[in-house]
Amino acid sequence: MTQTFTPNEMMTITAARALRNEDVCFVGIGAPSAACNLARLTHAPLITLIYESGTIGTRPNVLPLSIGDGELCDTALTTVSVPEMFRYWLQGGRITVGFLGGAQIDRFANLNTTVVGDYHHPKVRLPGGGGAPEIATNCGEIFITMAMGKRAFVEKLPFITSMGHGVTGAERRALGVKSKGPTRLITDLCVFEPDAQTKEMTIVSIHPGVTREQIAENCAWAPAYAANVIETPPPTKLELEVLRDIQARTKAAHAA
Amino acid sequence: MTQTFTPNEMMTITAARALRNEDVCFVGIGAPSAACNLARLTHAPLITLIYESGTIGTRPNVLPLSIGDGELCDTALTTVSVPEMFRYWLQGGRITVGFLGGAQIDRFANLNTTVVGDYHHPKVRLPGGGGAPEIATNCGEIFITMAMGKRAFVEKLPFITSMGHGVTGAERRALGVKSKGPTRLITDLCVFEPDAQTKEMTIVSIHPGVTREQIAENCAWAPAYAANVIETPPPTKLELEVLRDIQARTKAAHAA
Amino acid sequence: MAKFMEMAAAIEEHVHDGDSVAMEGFTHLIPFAAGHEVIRQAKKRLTLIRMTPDLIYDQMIGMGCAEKIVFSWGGNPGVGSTHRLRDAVENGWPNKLEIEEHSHAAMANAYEAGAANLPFAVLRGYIGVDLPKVNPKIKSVTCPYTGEVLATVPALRPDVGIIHALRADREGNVLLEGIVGCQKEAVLASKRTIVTVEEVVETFGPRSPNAIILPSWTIGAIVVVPGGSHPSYAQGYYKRDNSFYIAWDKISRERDTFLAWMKENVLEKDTTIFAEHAKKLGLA
Amino acid sequence: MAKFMEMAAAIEEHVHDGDSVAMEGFTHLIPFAAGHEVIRQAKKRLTLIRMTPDLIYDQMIGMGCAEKIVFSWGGNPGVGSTHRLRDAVENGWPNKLEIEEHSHAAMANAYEAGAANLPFAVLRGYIGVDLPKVNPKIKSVTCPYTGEVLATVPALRPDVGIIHALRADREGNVLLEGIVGCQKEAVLASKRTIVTVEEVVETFGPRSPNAIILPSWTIGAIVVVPGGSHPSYAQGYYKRDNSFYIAWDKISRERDTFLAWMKENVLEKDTTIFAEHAKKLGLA
Repeated sequence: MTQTFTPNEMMTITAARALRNEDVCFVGIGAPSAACNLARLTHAPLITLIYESGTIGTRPNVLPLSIGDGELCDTALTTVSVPEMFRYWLQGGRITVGFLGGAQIDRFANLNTTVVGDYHHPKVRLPGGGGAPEIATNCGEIFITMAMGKRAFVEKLPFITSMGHGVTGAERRALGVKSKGPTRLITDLCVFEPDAQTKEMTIVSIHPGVTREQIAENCAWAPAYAANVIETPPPTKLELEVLRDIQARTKAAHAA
Repeated sequence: MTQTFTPNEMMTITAARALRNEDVCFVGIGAPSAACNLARLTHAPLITLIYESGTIGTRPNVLPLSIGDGELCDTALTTVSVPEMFRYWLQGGRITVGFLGGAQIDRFANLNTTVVGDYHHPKVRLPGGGGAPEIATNCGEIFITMAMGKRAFVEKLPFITSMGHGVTGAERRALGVKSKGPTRLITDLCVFEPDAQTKEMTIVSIHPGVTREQIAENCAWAPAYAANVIETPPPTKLELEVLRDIQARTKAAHAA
Repeated sequence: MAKFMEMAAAIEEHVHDGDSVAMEGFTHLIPFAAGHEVIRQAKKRLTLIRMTPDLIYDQMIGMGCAEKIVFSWGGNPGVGSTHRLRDAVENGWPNKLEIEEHSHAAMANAYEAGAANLPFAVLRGYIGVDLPKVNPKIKSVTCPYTGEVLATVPALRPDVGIIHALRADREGNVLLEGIVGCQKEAVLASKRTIVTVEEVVETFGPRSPNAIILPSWTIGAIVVVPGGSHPSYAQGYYKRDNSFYIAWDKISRERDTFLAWMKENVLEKDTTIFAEHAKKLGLA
Repeated sequence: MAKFMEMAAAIEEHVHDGDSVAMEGFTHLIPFAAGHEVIRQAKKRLTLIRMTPDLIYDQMIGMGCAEKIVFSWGGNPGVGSTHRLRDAVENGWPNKLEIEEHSHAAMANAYEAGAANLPFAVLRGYIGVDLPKVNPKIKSVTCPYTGEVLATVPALRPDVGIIHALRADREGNVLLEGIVGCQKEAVLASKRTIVTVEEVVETFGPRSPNAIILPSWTIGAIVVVPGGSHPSYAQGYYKRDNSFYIAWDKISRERDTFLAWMKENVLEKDTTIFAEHAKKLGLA
């Protein structure tokens, strides 16, 4: 049985596997949303999904294009105002997993989604932080999902939009932040976890068919590897089916 | 035509007359509630009544016993949470008239509803401030309604629960408070308004049949009189009917 | 995830001697049945937090459960005094009672700050009044933009939050409606929580998308107690027993009559009497 | 009391050159019809405040209405860039655009503080990030109880708040439902307000006692514009036009195609086209 799949599918499926029934997950749009809903539709049917638009316990049948599509509200347990969402729910410390993506990341999983170049005279103006700065510190832990590439996995960020483990790996503790920060970085090629001591994001699993050379070519720094690196289990038939199914439904719905 | 009425009815009816259609009124229980609803059922049908329990634009058919009877919610435009009521609506500066009563008052219309005697070893422990401390400064103006008596209208308050014009009459301005404070004090014998200069509460109108001697007997300080003191117009037949009607309905409902 | 429990077990598991306990409900939905169980279990040295102590804390104070009360208006609404609270403050009966007194605005903001995981709340309040002179917890901050000085109070973070709500669904989500006071904030600010409800329904069914619902995972225990807020009320289920609030004035005025009433109506009864009260006051 | 007005008159009366304007709606209920009228009236030097500029501010910026933007996430949701915003920031076209940038949490808190008549908001935020280095409005206060240092932002108090809501009743009360974002806060924080609505009803009829309703006396002008939030959406009326959001990427990428589209679809049209859009996307 040969099951073919894209790197992107591998990334989304691996991210989904990290989620548990008991998680309360603050979901970003794009790959995080796909992963969270895939988890909900496969091994974690009881997971609570929260979108920053205020929808709590939402169960969309189609992936939303925006963070506030009507589908999210229609299928939610309830919908609260945005100030309440950020005050009582995110800052309230009720979220177990925050799911982030970004334009650029460094070895300590700090993220940039603000600017490339100087802030006041930017080369590229990116959308900005949105919920990310406070998601990064107020959730129990952070999962990040991003496709690798030398312009995305950079040596030094031009701007820190949200803190991972800080510029030296010691900043969370130094700033009195009690949450764990990024515990998993799931890419299209491999999975990183922070080293217990240094907090540098360290490769713990490589996706089937991917080589260390490929990873090196798509990362601006020389990434650390764990002592025991395993091969990521390939997508199961069910995982692929469910993911492709929801993506097909989504595409049809948004094109309408 | 001789229309008989009690001092208490005269007080409630006079208080009601001070209210206007365009007022947004923060209503306390007891005489204030009766006055506000009398206004609504007579000359000010469009008045907005707000109770601190969160009910906005309420139109009770029966006077509530408590500040949060179901009747208030059933007949309201909408009901908000108590934190929202105090933050967005009262502190938000949206209330034109706050209606207060109290156990004791002084000549500058400061009120005490906290203790008689020493705070830490009280002779009489009263209920406390509730909403009053912030009603007193956050509403556009304050109407007070209280029956007179030497133990209620005192020379010096043992405790200031809510500020009127302060202990010297100058405190509101000194503390940077922009609202007017008590502009009317309606008693069972007469009506006071603050003197334009000194802010001392000054008698501007005496209820029919009441003498200055009677007032003196029921006030621990020698009250000031305005240059032109008028006789309060007696209750009209309609005012009395509507008031007695709602009080009868209320009594029947609460005894049930 | 909320666990459906019996009343006695829920109070036993979640309320311990010496705890700070917030039993909220602003006139509406006051958790009387839970309060009576706390009294039956003779919990001691509690710090009782409530904007309006109402009859529920009057009863708990009179029965010796409390060593401190945090409140903002301590009377029998529309009737007069809470005599047991007064007797404790004025005469130290049945024990000395420490008081921490606030305004409604400050208490509401303190719950709100607790729910929002902030250490303190800021308000435009306590201006020109004496309460800050006797309550050292009232402090101030200066606005970093305008220089204005504003009052602060510490956030409320009770050990236990207890509320009564209308209904739970099978998953343990809880719905509130009507005068909702600061119940949601009290639950979200507390370390442990008990919610008593009128009934359990299969699902909430058609409702406003913005219905006030506490998700199951924010709640510790759910106890089904029809009538559980009598003599307070449950919107759409039964009315406030205003005549009982009036009668309480006489019952509670003297220690003897109070103790006799508590013995007969609380100590010798269990949670099931609440359903009987509710039936009598039920809506047509 | 709210005054029912025509769109052109409402914008003329309430929006002046140089004003700070908050047109809120978090993905849902974005007031596009009002935005288009502001463009037709060629308002200038506005400070545009919105958590997510979205296409509405992309259009207004591209047409030269803005001199400053206050925001927290400036993209085309789920699609990519807001190209007109980028062109203004990166290249100063059609004019230089000053930016004041926040996080969502800070903006939401700043509206909340504005509605609550506080001069500033406090949050546990902006920790370990660079935004405070480039936005001098982000400051801090120290908790008077714990010594913790928390971030602050100034309250938002716009000159004008504009939102789209579901319906008004004859008295001018306005009902919102669904994803309500920070619209209520934006209205309550603003000095003047315009609310556009899908329809006017005789009364709201049976509803949750806690329905989100802005009383008539909190609103300046009400304008009835069916479809007034297209390509955003109105819960229960019509769906979000996701295909238009996708199409906007191409339309807005180049200045020419953008200007041509604005001429044909905004400058040469009036408010009535919104009803046509809504009809196409209407719910079955």
